[in-house]
Amino acid sequence: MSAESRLLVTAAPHVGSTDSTPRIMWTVVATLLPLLAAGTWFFGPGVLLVVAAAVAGAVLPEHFFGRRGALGDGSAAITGLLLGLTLPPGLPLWMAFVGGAFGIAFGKLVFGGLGQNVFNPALVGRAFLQAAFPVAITTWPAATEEWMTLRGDLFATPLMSAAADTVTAATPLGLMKFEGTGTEVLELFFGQTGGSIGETSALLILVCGAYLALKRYLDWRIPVSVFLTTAVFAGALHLLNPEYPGPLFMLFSGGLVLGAIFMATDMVTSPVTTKGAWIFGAGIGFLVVVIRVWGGLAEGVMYAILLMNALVPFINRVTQPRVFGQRPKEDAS
Amino acid sequence: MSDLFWILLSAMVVNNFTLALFLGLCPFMGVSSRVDTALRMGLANVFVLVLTSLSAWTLNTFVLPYAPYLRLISFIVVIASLVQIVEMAVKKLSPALFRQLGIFLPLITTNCAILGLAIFQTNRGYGLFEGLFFAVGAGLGLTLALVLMASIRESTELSDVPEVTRGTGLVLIIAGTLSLAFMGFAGLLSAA
Amino acid sequence: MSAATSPPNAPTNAPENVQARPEVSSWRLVATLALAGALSGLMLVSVHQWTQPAIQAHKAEVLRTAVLEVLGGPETYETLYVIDGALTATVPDGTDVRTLEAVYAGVGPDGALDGFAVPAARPGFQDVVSLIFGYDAATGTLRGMKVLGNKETPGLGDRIEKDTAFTAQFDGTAVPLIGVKPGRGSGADGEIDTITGATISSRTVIVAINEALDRVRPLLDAYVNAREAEAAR
Amino acid sequence: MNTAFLRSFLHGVHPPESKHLTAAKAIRRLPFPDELVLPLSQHAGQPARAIVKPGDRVERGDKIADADGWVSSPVHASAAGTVVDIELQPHSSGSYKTAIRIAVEPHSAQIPRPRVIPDWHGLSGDELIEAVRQGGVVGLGGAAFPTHVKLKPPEGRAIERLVLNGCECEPYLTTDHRTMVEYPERVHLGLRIMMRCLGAKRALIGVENNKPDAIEALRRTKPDDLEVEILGLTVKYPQGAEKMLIKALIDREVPEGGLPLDVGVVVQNVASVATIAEVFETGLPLIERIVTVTGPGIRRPENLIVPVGTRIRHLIDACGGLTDDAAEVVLGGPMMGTALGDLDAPVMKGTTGVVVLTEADVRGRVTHPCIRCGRCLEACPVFLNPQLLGSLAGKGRLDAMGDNHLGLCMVCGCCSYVCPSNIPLSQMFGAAKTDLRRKAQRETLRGDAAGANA
Amino acid sequence: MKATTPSQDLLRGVWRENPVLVQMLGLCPALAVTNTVENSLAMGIATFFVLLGSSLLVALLKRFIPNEIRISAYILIIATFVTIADMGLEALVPDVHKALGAFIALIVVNCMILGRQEAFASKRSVVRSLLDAIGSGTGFVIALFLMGAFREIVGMGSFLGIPLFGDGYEPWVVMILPPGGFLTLGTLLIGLSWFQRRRKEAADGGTAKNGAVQEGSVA
Repeated sequence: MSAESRLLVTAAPHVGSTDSTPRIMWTVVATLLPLLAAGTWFFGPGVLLVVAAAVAGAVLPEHFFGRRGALGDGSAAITGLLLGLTLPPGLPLWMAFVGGAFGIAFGKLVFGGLGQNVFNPALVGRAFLQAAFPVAITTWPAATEEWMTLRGDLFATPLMSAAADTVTAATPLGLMKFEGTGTEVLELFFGQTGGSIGETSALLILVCGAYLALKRYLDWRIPVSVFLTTAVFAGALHLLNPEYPGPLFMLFSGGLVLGAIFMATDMVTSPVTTKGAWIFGAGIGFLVVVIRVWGGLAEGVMYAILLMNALVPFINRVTQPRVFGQRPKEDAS
Repeated sequence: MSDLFWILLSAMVVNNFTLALFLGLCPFMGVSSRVDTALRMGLANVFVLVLTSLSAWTLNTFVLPYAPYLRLISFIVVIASLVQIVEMAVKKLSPALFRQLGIFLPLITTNCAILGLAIFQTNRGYGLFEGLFFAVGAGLGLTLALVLMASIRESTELSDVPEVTRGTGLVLIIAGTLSLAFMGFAGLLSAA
Repeated sequence: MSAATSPPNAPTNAPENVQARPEVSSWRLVATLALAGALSGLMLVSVHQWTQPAIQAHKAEVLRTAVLEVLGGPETYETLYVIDGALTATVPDGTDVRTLEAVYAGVGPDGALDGFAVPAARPGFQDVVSLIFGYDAATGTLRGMKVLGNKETPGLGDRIEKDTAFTAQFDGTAVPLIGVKPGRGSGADGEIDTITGATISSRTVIVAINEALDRVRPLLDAYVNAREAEAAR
Repeated sequence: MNTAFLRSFLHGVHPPESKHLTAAKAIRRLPFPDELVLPLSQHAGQPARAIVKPGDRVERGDKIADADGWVSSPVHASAAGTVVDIELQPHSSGSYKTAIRIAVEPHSAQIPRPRVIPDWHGLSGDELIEAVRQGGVVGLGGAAFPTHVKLKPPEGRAIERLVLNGCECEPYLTTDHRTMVEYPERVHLGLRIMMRCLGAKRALIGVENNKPDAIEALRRTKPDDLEVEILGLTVKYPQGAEKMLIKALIDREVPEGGLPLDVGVVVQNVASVATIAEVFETGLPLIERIVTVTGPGIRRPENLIVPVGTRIRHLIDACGGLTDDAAEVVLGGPMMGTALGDLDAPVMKGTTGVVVLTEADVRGRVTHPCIRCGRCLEACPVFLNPQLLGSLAGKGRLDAMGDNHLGLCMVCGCCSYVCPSNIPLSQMFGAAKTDLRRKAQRETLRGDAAGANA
Repeated sequence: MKATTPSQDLLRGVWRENPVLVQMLGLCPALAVTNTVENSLAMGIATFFVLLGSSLLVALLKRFIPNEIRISAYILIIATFVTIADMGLEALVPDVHKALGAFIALIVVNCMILGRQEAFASKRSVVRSLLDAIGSGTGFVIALFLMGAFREIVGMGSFLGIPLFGDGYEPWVVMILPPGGFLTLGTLLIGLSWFQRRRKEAADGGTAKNGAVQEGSVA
């Protein structure tokens, strides 16, 4: 009876589903890698360095100040990767590192680490970079002749500015906002445009997102709600005044697809209720259009998500589910 | 009209009274731990701000051109007395409303948002309607910041915040992040 | 900040306080406050008297520097107020000049008009951008532009004030102004290169000037004509 | 939306069914053990009161403990033998509880005393209920609630429908399944008797679609005059919970804090119903039951019919013993059953099965912080917010948990099952419910004391 | 109130009961105008002046001010001094006055000042009140200076307008913007709390856990 001597006595339930938090997180990491590969394809090998710097920035503080073994759950790696994918290809590496470190330290560790934070750490890091280095973060180096050539001034000395002589190219949203020129939707869809490392190919992001949604590692309601709201709102504005960009342009330009699929759906910082998820997504879509159309910035996805992150506790509060038997069906019908 | 709207929107989100101008920090830090209280505090603030705007305009138009050095003192005295009177009137006319908002009124009178509004309005030379829109925008901005902060604090109350960061430090970091997020509204309805 | 939130170690009604002081009659309260008010009024008036000249002188100096800078030349200027859709240097009695819109006419050594300095303001990226620009009614060109107040992003938007490469463009440019991306202009007159990364802020300046000119140009022209007619007479 | 194919409730989970181990195995009768342990507390409510003393000789079917109050149930000797002692014995709850220990007569033929079997046709409702009560019948689905209590609704409450629970939604278990397949007539007879007790005109039997042979057997043997409908239900856990079953079958929600009879329904387990039929067929009380001994940690899984009071060890030995990698022995299903620390605990009236899990099956024990994925909300069959409740529990905020409808929680385990961070939500809720109940009791006591003083 | 020695009166406000960093009073100016060292110092000195002046006056006049109207009288006195400071700054250093804007007038509602009157000047001798005002005022200036120095050095790469790192320095613009104010003060407070815990742990023999390392939590 050797088996009997080491019998467990635990409380019910005694079985559990096979999904685990680290597994979810590492799967997300895996689905982000194709985006990184695509970014490398479009912008050259330099982007690998930028993303690596962002990941290092995120992982180091988590390792030294986070829970013991917190790196194992993979969430810091996601933060670093996501941040890296939203950066311009030629950003000095030290800035990418600062962004990752700030995002993890002030977006996550001060709240108590995984699961406790209110704002998406990657976006906190991104917003900090945007506010701290407004020029560098909006400098989009133009394509070079050689794929292997590094773009921008990646190796600027820490704390020092990047060399200023970079040849820049505009993003589709910048062209639309400041020069009133549009870009072909197909180009946007397949990614033949300028922009951040990971946000150019809407098609690839959608495929990766669909895989995660099928595995139920992300809540499909959030991106669907974001896309619907953006399309409807932008479409209505476009109908009223054709000078405003059309819904397809709105959907596939900038970081909307990346943000809606990989950032808005961060479980920790999105609502837990299904009704809440719809509201959350709609809020993001609405704010994105407002900021892009009437705001002073070309891109608003990051801010839209951060603002809605702030609203999440409130959304959760007002969308508590109706409990079983609280209002019997026959009364309602 | 669009100027009035810009004034309202600017005070509410672009240059949010609390998150960009640091006015009304006392209630922001002190009364922001429960959403209900924060909401009522915010609405009471809207009310007092509108009163303030009216009195500041009256003083600026009819009294202060003759004695500009009395500006600060007269603002304080007039606003405090006016709020006191209104408080008594509300208590008498609508005890229900008083229970909801009344307890905050004395707290608000000497709050920096109130005096700040009066002074900003004066410095910018706002007229009556501009002042009113400014006051409503500022009040709504304050309410927005208060409610956001309160709901976030209610949720962090349930998380395992490290002892080192617990308290005002964390509240300030959250406020900083909110302030970062509100930078997204920069340039709203501006030129071009 | 609220009077009611005194620090915890400061009991507002310390018992010894209450016991030490007997009930005070209300007239004494009123009298004390009135006395205190009078005293503080007295103090303020004297400080006011003492500081006011310096404050006024500084304000005038700031304005003078700005006007002379954007007009780039004249030795003096005179202030003109917009009253009933016309410019006039004299104000009816009892009018508060601070409520009136003003433009400043440069006066050359010979007493002839030498351009106008026109203030303008418009919401920018963060807050209202206020500026003054010099305009030559005779040639329809600008003489210069100076930003007086802005809260734009430091190091980016605030280059509209600090970047001489940007501000220098306004000297001698025909109006209306057109903002173009640096290096993308067609070379036409009136084109202003915007600041990369601060398009909104630079455009605010351009639009503010265009708007202000649209509004005051008829007045300026009328004033110039009237003045010429007067001189001819 | 209540189509025959999709008939079910909202939310819930789909744990692997794992019923193939025993689903096709006919019920086998186990030889009598040498010793029986009959706890006085085998049912919900007051424990029974022993009416024998050590040394007494008892025959099979003799009453040895009497019900102590209305919500209580008598206990009968499940084999002939001698009362050895009345003492503390291992109990499935994990603690030791008072039990009557009987040394089984090795050579007895185990034939009960001759008795008059009551003819149910001639009995009134109240007489039937009394007979059920004397038979010691309790719910055999696990909760062991005395059946006679359910058969006597408060005055003036009409029962429109009787619902029979044949879901057996817990993974692994097949006792109800085998009962329905092998004794469908008994189910129908018990049903008929119960409908008479309750005055109900109609009955529904809900069976999950993973037991087509049970549905077929019940339909084949359905008496023509009995107004009963056998309905297949989409497989989902916890369909066997009363409220879920009612929702699935007649699309009504039992009000919060209410009972099924608030929507005109009484729910009974099929095995209990079959037992009632047995009481009136044989005159014997509830002294034996069907137990599924199964799981990957058992060598030869089986469905056994065993005397109540048989030690679990005896069952396990009869099924070939534990495998080397056996990790946890669970009484009842793996979702709501209790883990057994001492294999000497006896089979009780409510013991549906013995499930032996291996290391590979048990829920992981490494917990991670909650990532607010919301899966628990989508799993909770009563639409609670386990994420919020869990955070509140972590901070010890009992009252706030109560305000968030903790009372509705059935501790079904769905939230814990789906939680990717392995947070023991359901476990915390169970503990919190107990704490809340104790607190309420204390307050009532204090209130009573204050009232007495005044 | 506990009896205190004059040196305690003087030193208490400087660090142990620092108005901004410990008592969280006067946060509004501490955040709003500390984007450069110059502004911080100007604000600190103006506040110092108002605190000193009003403490002196309150301590002198405390016998003549009836208890019932003391708050109004204090506010009147404070407002008078603020207006004087406002006009004085405008006359003497107009550029700084422009940078501080409305926040000079807002010194009136700085609860630190009213708090000191209520807690100290209205009950103690003139000399003691002055010592207390000097202490608290210094503490306020120190806190503002710390904030201003950090924000200016990181946000502009300079100290009092003197560049520290040469031309190539990339300024962290965010530090001189509103979020930088919140983040700086928040970081400062967290740093202080960490420092105090370290000291307390050292005093306790180092038995307590490091607060930054949280145990694996449940929910």
